[in-house]
Amino acid sequence: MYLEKGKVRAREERGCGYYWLEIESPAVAAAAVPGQFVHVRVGEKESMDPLLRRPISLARIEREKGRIGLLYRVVGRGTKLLSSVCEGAELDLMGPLGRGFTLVEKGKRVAVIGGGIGAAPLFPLVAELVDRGAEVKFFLGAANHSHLQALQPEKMIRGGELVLATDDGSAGFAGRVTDLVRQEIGPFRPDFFYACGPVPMLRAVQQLMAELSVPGELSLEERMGCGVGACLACVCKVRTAEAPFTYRKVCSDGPVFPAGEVLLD
Amino acid sequence: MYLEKGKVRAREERGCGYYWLEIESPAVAAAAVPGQFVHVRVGEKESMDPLLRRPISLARIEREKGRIGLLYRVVGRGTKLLSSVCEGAELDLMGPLGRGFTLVEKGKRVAVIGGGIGAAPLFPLVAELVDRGAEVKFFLGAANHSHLQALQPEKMIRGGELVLATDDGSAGFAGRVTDLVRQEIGPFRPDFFYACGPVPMLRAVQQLMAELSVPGELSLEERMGCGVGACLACVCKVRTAEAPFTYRKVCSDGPVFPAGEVLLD
Amino acid sequence: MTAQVNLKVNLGGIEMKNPVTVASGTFGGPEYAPYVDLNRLGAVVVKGTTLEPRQGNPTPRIWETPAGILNCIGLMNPGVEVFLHEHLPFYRQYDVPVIVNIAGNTVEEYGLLAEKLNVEGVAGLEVNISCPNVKKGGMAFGTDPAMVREVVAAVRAATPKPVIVKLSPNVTDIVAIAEAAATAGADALSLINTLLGMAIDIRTRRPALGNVMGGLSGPAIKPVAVRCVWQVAQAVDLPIVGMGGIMTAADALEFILAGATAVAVGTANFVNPRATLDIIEGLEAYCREEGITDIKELIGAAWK
Amino acid sequence: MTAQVNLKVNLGGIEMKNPVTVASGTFGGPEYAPYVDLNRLGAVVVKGTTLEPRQGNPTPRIWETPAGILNCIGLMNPGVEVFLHEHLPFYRQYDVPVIVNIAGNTVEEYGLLAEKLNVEGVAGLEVNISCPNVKKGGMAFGTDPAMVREVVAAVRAATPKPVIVKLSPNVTDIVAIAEAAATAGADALSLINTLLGMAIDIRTRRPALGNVMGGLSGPAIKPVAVRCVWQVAQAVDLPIVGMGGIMTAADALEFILAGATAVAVGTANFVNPRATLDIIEGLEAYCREEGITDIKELIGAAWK
Ligand SMILES: Cc1cc2nc3c(=O)[nH]c(=O)nc-3n(C[C@H](O)[C@H](O)[C@H](O)COP(=O)(O)OP(=O)(O)OC[C@H]3O[C@@H](n4cnc5c(N)ncnc54)[C@H](O)[C@@H]3O)c2cc1C
Ligand SMILES: Cc1cc2nc3c(=O)[nH]c(=O)nc-3n(C[C@H](O)[C@H](O)[C@H](O)COP(=O)(O)OP(=O)(O)OC[C@H]3O[C@@H](n4cnc5c(N)ncnc54)[C@H](O)[C@@H]3O)c2cc1C
Ligand SMILES: Cc1cc2nc3c(=O)[nH]c(=O)nc-3n(C[C@H](O)[C@H](O)[C@H](O)COP(=O)(O)O)c2cc1C
Ligand SMILES: Cc1cc2nc3c(=O)[nH]c(=O)nc-3n(C[C@H](O)[C@H](O)[C@H](O)COP(=O)(O)O)c2cc1C
Ligand code: FES
Ligand code: FES
Repeated sequence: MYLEKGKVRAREERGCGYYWLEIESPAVAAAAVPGQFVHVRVGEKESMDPLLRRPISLARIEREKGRIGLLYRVVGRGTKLLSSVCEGAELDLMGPLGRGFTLVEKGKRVAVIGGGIGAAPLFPLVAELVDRGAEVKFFLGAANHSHLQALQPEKMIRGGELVLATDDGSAGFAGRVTDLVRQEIGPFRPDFFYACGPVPMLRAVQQLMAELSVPGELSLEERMGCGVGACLACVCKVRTAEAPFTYRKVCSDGPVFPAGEVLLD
Repeated sequence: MYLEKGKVRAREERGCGYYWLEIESPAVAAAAVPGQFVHVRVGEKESMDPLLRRPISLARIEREKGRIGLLYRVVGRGTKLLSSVCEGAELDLMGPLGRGFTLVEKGKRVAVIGGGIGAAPLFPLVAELVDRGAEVKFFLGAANHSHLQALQPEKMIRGGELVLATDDGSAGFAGRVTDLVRQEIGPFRPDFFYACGPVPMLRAVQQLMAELSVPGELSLEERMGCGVGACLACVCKVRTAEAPFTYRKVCSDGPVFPAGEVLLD
Repeated sequence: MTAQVNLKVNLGGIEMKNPVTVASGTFGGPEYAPYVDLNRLGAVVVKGTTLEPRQGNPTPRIWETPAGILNCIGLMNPGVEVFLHEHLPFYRQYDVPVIVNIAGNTVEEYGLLAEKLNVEGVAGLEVNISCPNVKKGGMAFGTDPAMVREVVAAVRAATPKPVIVKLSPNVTDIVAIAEAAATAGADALSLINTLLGMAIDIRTRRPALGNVMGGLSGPAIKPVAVRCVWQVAQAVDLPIVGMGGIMTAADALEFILAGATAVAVGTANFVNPRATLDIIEGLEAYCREEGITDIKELIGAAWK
Repeated sequence: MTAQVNLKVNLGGIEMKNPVTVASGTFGGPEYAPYVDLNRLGAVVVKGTTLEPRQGNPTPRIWETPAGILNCIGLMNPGVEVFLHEHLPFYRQYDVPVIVNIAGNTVEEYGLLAEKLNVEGVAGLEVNISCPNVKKGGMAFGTDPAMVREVVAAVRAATPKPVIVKLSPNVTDIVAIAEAAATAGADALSLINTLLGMAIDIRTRRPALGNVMGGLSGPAIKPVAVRCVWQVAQAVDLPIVGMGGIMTAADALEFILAGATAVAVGTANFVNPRATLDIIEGLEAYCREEGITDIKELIGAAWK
């Protein structure tokens, strides 16, 4: 875990409020695994407003080049400020943070399921899985064709099979990505799955995979303070034997959790 | 008094922490007189830190071109943020604010006395006085040669006689500007004077001119909230008949006050 | 065609055309007229007025803090007589309720002020028992329920006009203070006044403000202010003017949802002289987008 | 050759190599070890510890506000036994005083906690009578001088170790509370805990935090914190740990000049994990530039 000034090497406006940043951050890149994130300071260095860092997943990990990629969507002040950084600017990063995805062994069949901007941490995961010789099917859903285009899935992954869905049917399968998964999952018979996206999507995936007894992992989001496990702000509920539930920290116990343990309410 | 988005048309780093901005701000420029100021929002538009606007004098007024010039020195966060604006950027300005200098009639002899960045509001004053046919002698003091160069007095005024002093003697008269004035004022015998600069300088000028019975005006600074006379934060002491002193507002009763009225403590 | 949004509210007898007013001491009178048409405001609240003229505190009177400001103006004002004869005529040109903020050194002075201000053109009184910047009276009146009752009763007895009591957040239990004001006959409450704070100038190693301590206002205090409104609105059945760090319509909505009937814009005027108007327009836009036809539906909606 | 600056301070019996520690609940234990060498800190204060394990409050537990954050963690902790057996050994590897922040539901629980923590490796106790985020006890203990005396006396009787009492700013008169703690045998005071605040999410029209109200921390509250330290330091003859919005060495100096012997860094850790070290270095640099050889010269220098 490093505190690093990352240099912005490329910046791309992707439409629909999506942005892509390529950042030179050798220490973070060298240590990172898919599913981890960086905690990014936004805004003027000396300004106390906004105050907190923003967690953003690693959407690309290039260890040799010492670069990472961030793909994000403007939803509020912090992401808006982040969208206005220029090439050459320095970003104050902490990372890589959190527990990433558990990588399956060579030869396994895996379903990777992403919804919208939730695809971000799945891109380097697919890359890594393909490199390891897994058979990857990447189900990706978005609101519509423009949103899909903003994610640029074809460009972001090399290898693996990509299957697309849009809520409004403007590209790929017409309907929710979980419906697409339900339809295709039978013949594919995955050994493992990974999912990231909005909570309703995660809930649907969790239930479907439980029905099919396919193990897997979910990547969660929570509002964060420290990002390192110190403040206890970012908890999620997980099942335990003793209590109805116990809290675990998304930033340091996660953001990736075994799908069977997580309680999504 | 307008609320205007001024467009930065030129930006110059002058050395010693001095900066020059030329701003397209037609409404402000059209209404402005020398001695007035603009109240400038610094920092990110939506950021609440820093919060307050910063008062900066009009160091140039170009009514026909619809432009104003600001000359300022970086002393804290606000001026630092202001120093990093780019050409083409928009500045959120309120102005022109305050009561400017009283302009003497044609043919009068006037001494204009500035110390350091206090010269800023005196530049357009000298221009206006010269245009009106006054005989202007501009005494300008600074810490040293580099500071003088940063002010670029030769470039900033057209007409009038410029007499320079530096504290360390690296250019012009060696010593404080008030000592220079004291030395030269006898033969010049001004009808009126104007001064702007640090308080100790203003105090010395005030005393000297009182001795010589030369009337004049001082431009003051105080920490400001509103800049328009509403919050009562920016008061200075002036003499009154009834009480030992009374408070007047620098932002709206000033920043320019008759030298004989001001109590500098 | 979009439906009209009704922004009208009634503040303890004062009819406001919209819920937006200004915080005492932050708006002056004619000073913001070049930026804001006073007729568009729900009401105007004037600077704290005392029986005799006051000079206020020595400078510096203002100090910037993270997302806030400290001030120690100290109720500088020309006194009630000058207000009545020189300032009130200015406001009479406008069609906007004028609320006069009053501060006394003694209980009697509050009563006297209320009497003197029982004139046409004054829509109501805001009783300032929460000023942290004066030696006599000021905040002391607002931190003890018994004193609050005394002051409010004195004003109540002296005027038929709506009485709004302005509360200090510098107390252990703001609900107890609010209840005391209600018992003594307040028609409305306004909250919050500034938080007691201070800063030290590390260059001089001395207090930054001329009066050592000062009142903290601005966005920094918004969470404390929203909490106070939330607590008082649920406990006391009086309309509330919420204030403390309101910069935008979103901020104003937090206060309304917490239970405020009206909101006052203070420090924001210094930053954005058009803040009041931007907020009025923003409230209307929010209602329109959310399909709300009467802003009163939103008052206290976060707990109702 | 520049003279050495002596940064050592003594906090009611706890020797600190410099005045900089961390605020309870904001530093965890091993979590910041990759960024900060714990041996460089003046002391470490651990998260609020209770007799039994606590789950804490529902989410969201944190909400950003202007220059501040609201939190409602609610004293989530594994309980004192787990602390003693699993966490304390971690700290024993370091050469840094460990101060344990304790919170009880009853006066007796405070005493019991103090007893259990009377072990090697614990340098002192910080008695939290000011947590705004728990139902039982918490802030209630810290707002009434009589209760403060009871709690502090119970802890005092149960331990020979230095007792630091952590005060709440949510009171009318913090000096009275501080005096009560001093009378009951406190060795030092720490102030301030968070301000009681809240926020409303205008999209959902509901309170933003899972527990409705929360504690406000960060730069926003610094002026209130400095004021509290200023007031208490002049009235009570006990060393003070100042905290509330300290982000930089300049902020830390404000507290020291106001009268704090030590300072604690809280929310700043989340923003800049190296904040503590930057502050230690900055304090040393300031002293050097100002020709100060012992930082103790600066304690309370703004009023001495
Ligand atoms: C582990 C993790 C990885 C993430 N990866 C990505 C990514 O790769 N791309 C991307 O676009 N977004 C990602 N997010 C979501 C991203 O952090 C939020 O969109 C962002 O923090 C919003 O900040 P804002 O200032 O624009 O919004 P605001 O709503 O103004 O933020 C206010 C506060 O709420 C927090 N917040 C708001 N939304 C979220 C959220 N969904 N999750 C957590 N905190 C939130 C902010 O961090 C901030 O503290 C990730 C979140 C987590 C927890
Ligand atoms: C009428 C007037 C005209 C001015 N004209 C000029 C000019 O033309 N060029 C120039 O360089 N400076 C000018 N100043 C001073 C300038 O306003 C301050 O240098 C600036 O506000 C400092 O802001 P900061 O954030 O950099 O410093 P900080 O010290 O971080 O500011 C903190 C706060 O103190 C206030 N403050 C600090 N110094 C001063 C000061 N000297 N006067 C008033 N407020 C202050 C700031 O406005 C801010 O609110 C003028 C001041 C006044 C009152
Ligand atoms: C410069 C200044 C002067 C003030 N004067 C008064 C006053 O005279 N009477 C009063 O009741 N409140 C006064 N206040 C408090 C405000 O009316 C308001 O309660 C407080 O500033 C919180 O609102 P804000 O954060 O929007 O500014 C003053 C505040 C400021 C900043
Ligand atoms: C996330 C969080 C958790 C906290 N937990 C505790 C705690 O367990 N015990 C306690 O006494 N104070 C706790 N506090 C209060 C801090 O110790 C400190 O008093 C307060 O945050 C002000 O300092 P700051 O502004 O530097 O954060 C907590 C604060 C935060 C932000
Ligand atoms: S964000 Fe602090 S514990 Fe997870
Ligand atoms: S700055 Fe508000 S009155 Fe002058």
